[in-house]
Amino acid sequence: MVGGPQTHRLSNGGLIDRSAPLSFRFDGKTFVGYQGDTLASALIANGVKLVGRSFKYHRPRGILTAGSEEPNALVELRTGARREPNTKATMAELYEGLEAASQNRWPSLRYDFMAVNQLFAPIFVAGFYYKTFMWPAKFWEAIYEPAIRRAAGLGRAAGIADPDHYDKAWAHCDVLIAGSGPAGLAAALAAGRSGARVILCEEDFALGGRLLSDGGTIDGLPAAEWISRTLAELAALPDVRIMTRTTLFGVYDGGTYGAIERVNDHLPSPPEHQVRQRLWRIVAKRCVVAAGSIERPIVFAGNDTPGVMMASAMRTYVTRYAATPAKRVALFTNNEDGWRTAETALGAGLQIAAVIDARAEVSPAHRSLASKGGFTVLNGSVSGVEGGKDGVKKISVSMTGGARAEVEADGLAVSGGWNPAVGLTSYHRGRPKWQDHIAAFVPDGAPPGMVAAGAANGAFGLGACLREGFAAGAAAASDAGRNGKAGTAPSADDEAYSLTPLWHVAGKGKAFVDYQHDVTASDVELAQREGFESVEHLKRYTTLGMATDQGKTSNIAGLAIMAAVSGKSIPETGTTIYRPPYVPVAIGAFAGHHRDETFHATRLTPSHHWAAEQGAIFVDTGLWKRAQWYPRAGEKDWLESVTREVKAVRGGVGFCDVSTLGKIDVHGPDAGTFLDRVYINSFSNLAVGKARYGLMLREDGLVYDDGTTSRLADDHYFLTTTTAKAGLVMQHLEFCRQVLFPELDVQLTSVSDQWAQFSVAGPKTRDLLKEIVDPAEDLSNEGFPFMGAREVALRGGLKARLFRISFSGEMAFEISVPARYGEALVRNLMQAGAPFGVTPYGTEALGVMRVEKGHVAGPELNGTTTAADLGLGKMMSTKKDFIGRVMAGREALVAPDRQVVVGIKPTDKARRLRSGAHIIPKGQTPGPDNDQGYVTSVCFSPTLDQWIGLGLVERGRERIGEIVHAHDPLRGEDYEVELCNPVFYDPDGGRQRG
Amino acid sequence: MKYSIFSLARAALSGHKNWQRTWRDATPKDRYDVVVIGGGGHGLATAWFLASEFGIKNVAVLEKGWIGSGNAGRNTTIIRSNYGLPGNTGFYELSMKLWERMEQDLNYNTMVSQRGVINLYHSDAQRDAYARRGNTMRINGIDAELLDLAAVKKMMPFLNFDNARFPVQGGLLQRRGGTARHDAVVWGYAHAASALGVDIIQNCEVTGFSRDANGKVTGVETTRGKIGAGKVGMAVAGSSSRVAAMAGLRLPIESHVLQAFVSEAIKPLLPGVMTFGAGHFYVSQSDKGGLVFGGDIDGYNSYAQRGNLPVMEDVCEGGMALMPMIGRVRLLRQWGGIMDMSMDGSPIIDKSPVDGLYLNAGWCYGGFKATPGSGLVFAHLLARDTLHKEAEKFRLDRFRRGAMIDEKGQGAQPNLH
Amino acid sequence: MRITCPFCGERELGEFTYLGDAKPARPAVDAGEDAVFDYVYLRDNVAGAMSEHWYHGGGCRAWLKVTRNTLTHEISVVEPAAGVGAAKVGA
Amino acid sequence: MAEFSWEVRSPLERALVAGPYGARGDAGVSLTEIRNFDLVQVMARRGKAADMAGAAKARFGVAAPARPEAVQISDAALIWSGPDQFLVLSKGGKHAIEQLSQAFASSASLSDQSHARVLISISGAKVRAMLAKLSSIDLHPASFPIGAAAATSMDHTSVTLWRGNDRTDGQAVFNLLVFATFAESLWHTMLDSAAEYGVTIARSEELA
Repeated sequence: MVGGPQTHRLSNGGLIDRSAPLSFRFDGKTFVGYQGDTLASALIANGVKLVGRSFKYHRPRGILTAGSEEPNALVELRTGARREPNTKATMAELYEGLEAASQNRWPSLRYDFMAVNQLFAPIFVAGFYYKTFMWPAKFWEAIYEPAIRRAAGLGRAAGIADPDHYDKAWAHCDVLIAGSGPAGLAAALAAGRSGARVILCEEDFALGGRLLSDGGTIDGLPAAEWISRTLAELAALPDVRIMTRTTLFGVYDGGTYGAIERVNDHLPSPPEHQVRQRLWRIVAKRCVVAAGSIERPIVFAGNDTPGVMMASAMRTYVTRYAATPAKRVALFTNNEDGWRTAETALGAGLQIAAVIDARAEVSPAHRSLASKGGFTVLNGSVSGVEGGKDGVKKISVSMTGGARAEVEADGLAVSGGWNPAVGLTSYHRGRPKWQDHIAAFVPDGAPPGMVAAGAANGAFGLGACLREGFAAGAAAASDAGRNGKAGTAPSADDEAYSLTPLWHVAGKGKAFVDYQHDVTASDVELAQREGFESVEHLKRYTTLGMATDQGKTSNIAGLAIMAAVSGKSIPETGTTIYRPPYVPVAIGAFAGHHRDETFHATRLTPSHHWAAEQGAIFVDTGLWKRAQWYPRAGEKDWLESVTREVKAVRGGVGFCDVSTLGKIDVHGPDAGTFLDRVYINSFSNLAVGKARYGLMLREDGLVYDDGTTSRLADDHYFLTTTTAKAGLVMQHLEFCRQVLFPELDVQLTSVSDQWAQFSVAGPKTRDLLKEIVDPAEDLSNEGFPFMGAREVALRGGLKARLFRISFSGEMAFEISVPARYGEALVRNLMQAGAPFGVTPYGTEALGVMRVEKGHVAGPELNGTTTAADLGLGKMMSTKKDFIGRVMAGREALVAPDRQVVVGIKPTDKARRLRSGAHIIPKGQTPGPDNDQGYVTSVCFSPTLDQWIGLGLVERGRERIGEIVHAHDPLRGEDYEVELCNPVFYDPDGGRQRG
Repeated sequence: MKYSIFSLARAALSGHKNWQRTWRDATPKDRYDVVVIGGGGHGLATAWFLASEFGIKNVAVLEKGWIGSGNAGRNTTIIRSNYGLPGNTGFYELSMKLWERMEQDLNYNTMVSQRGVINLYHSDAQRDAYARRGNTMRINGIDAELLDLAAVKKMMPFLNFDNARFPVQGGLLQRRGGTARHDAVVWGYAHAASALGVDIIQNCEVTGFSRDANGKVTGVETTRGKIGAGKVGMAVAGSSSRVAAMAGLRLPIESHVLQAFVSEAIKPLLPGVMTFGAGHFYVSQSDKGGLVFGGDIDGYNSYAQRGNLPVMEDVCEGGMALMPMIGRVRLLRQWGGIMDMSMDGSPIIDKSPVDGLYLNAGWCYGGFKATPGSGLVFAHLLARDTLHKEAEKFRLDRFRRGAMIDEKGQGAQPNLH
Repeated sequence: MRITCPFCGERELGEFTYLGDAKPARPAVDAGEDAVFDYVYLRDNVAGAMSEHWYHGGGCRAWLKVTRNTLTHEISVVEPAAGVGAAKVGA
Repeated sequence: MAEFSWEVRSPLERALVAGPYGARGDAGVSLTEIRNFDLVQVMARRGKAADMAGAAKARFGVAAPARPEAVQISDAALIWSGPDQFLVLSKGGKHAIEQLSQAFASSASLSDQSHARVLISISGAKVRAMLAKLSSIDLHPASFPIGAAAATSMDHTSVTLWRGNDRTDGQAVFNLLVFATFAESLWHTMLDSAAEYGVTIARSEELA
């Protein structure tokens, strides 16, 4: 193992496993840490102070915190496809071989060329870019913006596909608890003992929250012992689930919560069959937010110098990780709690340079600590820090009363007090309320079912956290209907917490409010001067609080400074709206397994695998895979295959899987009346054993869907929809049945998946079907006329349905069998049809033949066409009411100059016609005023031996024979076409009736 | 004060102590020639055009909160003019042309960035529909290019071309499309309008309309008192129905929530704006480095300005399906805006049936890109009482006449547009 | 959001499809064009409690009338459409 | 002129590969496709819910399920599928649509769904962990006891889910009817969800 000694590691203590050393690399240099370290604690243990560069000025930055609120210590973690930009070193668990790199610097962290930005700092104030870069106009995209974009951003994304897997899961509970500190564990105890189903989420990999760093005595036991006893009790309860490495990030409606579990981020890569992260949707009757509080910095000049650290974070590094951020520590506090860092530092044998306390009074106990520790207590504030990328060197102090002092130290711990973590409780636009005694916002207006407890609720004492957490857990369980005995709450003493609010210390040099976005106190003042006084304007103008930490350490200080300069109180100034997620969450986790081929489900037709064996090319149609054409050896392109298929049908017989059509059983005595109301034409008068084409409108009078419906019995119709609209039509019909026409006795069932349905088409269809169908069945024109529909027996006894309908214009039947027989039917058709040259055909050939026949389909049923536009206006019954009848009569929908379906063919037979070309009158220059329509569908017609198409053209049907232009500037084409009858093939329909 | 690099440098010498307010903090007068309700991009742009183009400077813009607090500050900043139907095509191109000169017009850098907008297609049918639309654009003098697969691969090699459920086949590109800095648009119009004498009045919520004996609107009642007006224009997308109801009107509009998302800032990754054609996902990268993305509306009526997880998941699924390289990029922030979803997916600009009250509403999720165009045509209507020629088809009575402008062909169901 | 289907119990939003305001009723056959226009196009667009049509398409396929507050998304009442299942309505 | 054989093929014919899958060791999940069953949708006509229930009682000896549950009788299961409707699942043709049509002639509409669905039985120590990735409903033993049924969705696909009798080793059994044309796709999703727990895959002709 490589790597130097851990120069800043205490010789004992800490929750690290010294028997498990781990080597890791940072910026190419190898170090050693221990199991139980974070990357931040391991860097500290190795004496690394400089870990990153800031966003705008590229100032050197160190580690400020020990949690997910970290604004500075962002790294690129891992390499290659797994590179994760902006990873908080404070949250990255150390593992063997970890690789991390600092970001936003060039060429290196120590010598960052972009630090030149600091020279321009006088100009680069908040919003400077709104005032310049305007001339010359073209320079923005060409010069200024690319430069700004390169300079901005933080880390680099991998830029190649994420190789890891994610999934998503649901969980349900009575009581959901965020946080495993004293309040969270107490809540879990109370709720669990009451019999509630409990889920506790903890973002850390260890349970205990601040107890892990600050210790304490609970029920007479040292904190660590109390934690193990509590965890043992929770484990023994039947329905308490504890999820570590899991952050509750959002609350949604109806008691749904979002959580992200970092399942395997603590390993170099996920083990086989496992995911990297899992997104949890947790449904909870009640939620106790015991997410603690966040210590806040004080804004003073040089407060971003590496080595300046939150006081509580310093305790965490020393106590939990046995790592010492500094050898000689100064402490700057405005409150009682900050002093605990002095106690911790002394206990760990560190030198204390001084404690700078902004309050007027320092307690006798602390005075005696100072004399015991041999350090001075300065009444005053830190007004400046000397140092740089190598860390803090000297600290300037403005003493109360005006004197100045200097303190030499290599680390400065800062405590400006604590802010309850009000994110989760505020995500439903609840505004937290100000509490003077802690000078902080506490939750108010939390979403239904959610309550905050402990430090998250502004109760900072250990005893108070336990009491509040326990009470909240018991109440939540009771609200959820679980009323078992909760027993007694754990107890502990409450520490004193008194503070004198202090947000900003005047001084020379940049004083940072938002470290990550380089927003300074003077930026806030400038924003106020320019009228950006609303906190939302402040945020947007200066970008304060918009960085990856979402302002967890900066928002309150920013608005406190704004309040001061605008002469308002902090609560009058107000907070910005809090927005989820509480911590940034990988986009991959939200997607889960819905990516690549599994982005959406795939629907397969009954003949799919058979078609695949034939080498079919498939096309995506909605969720379906449909055979598009069946290439044969030697065919040079799709057109040759499709042409062959069309010719085979027109000259012999072919078949095509049409199982994708929506199929609906419409049952009941009123089925006919029901269909009369949903279609523009009548079905109640359809004879049993017959089929009829129907057209359906929306209530706004425009065409919704079409299809063939057959009457199989007096009270049983079999309705088909287009493939695209199958689900929607079912929903629409259910709406009609349940809401619009509840008086009709009709029942609807989707049978789309029950039937394998094939169109068998071509002049030899009857010859082929005779081989398949029981000889007793009469398939003659008399026995089974055009538009007939009935059940028949097949050879071998299987029952099938035959429908004599044709989309191709040929003599054709659709045959359907129960779906598990679908593949057998195809094989039997192939076998029986061999003598007739039976040819399977795909959706392309289907499309060719429908265009040749002038049948409308998806491109014409585009949601803006009327029945008359499609040439089907005569189908509209005048004898009955139906959906869309009244609105269909509006003036613009019956105007004579509407674009209507017409046939289109190039005058030059060799010309290829393309969909999307527009129709312009001959001899005119194309413009908006003479754009008369467009080509909707095209095909190469083997029958006519030229490209043909359908179009929607103004007054098209009156203009048959007119020569116009197909104008297609996108493809650089403009050519003459003739408007013609849309039925190109067999216009009197003799073939399909024959 | 004129903004430029020189004024910045000068200000730096004095420690930036001499900057003035970006817009005057006005208190309401008794009466204005025109009162515009809504201090978003559209309302402020309307005021600026009234003052600068039509010489009407006795104008107030009333904003119930802080300017830009509605959809102007809650969108994905995309500008484009790639519409396919008469009415929309010309209007959005008018707007695009105004974007192209906005910074010089306003003396404010709104960061209009024409890095291109591409709509990807994944099927022949989609290609054909895009070809129809692209040709419409070209016929209207708008730039459009139909890219094939090879061209898309070259421009965006990071898309999933290998194992996609719905493989990309090409795209419709408008190079002049792009993004602009949304807040800066609001501030820029406020800055410029205020300089021409427009009163911008924040924290002033309209609570009712003053009407004369004939029912004509003569002013507004507000939380800061009554304000008389020759004409009142409303530009309050998201709240149009609520404000119109104060005048007794029902509109063909529903309010829906549209969520949007931004990732952590990363170094430049994406070239321009992209829309996925096989799912609900569109994305661009901001100058600051965040991926700004969104998808479909949640689908239910809402004034809550927040959405739910299913849509958030749906959007991220679309993103991962299109470009699995963003799997480890983290989503930083989620927000929701209230969309005025109209019955055909297109806006309404017209005199209302109530004399003296003018409508600018129903922008669906197309409102941001329309900002300058909307300001111009609405100012035109307020100043001249006739519709600008590029807004003639946005009349309110088009639904009654059956002359809908329905780009998606979904009919009278707002949540499908 | 979760909707308590009167037949299936509480279910996730993803199982439901939204249609819109349940207040407008389809006019009678002879009601005239104005009434139909109003039904198809005009909306109260309520900010507050609103009765809405939702379809439990991902479950029991019942159409539901849901009273939901559009300001808070809070759901107060869920009832089946008149003609759900075998419910007998009218003659 | 040949007589044809009409071989049935399950939609999972090719996708299902019997044997172990995923993580090695004791399989946490077992997936069994049950093939070749009769499935009939029974929907009461207007005002005939009680008549339908009576007809069911006469035919099966038990009332039709009136809430989301599955009623097991000796040779069939009656599974609630929506208000005033249920599915009859059986083997061997005894309760196929032709056999049931008379019984319900005056009270209900019948629709054959035998080929429209695929039936998968899921069990094992990790069955709930695996289903939690697919199903948004609460499958805790107290919330979803034996006999509970749900018309719900998995992976945006409609399914009918019910809990059968526990296995002899005490493991819970969940039965799932999925639409046939979605079956292969959902099958792969199920395998993905279960892989980390180890899977045993089988097919069976027996109803559980």
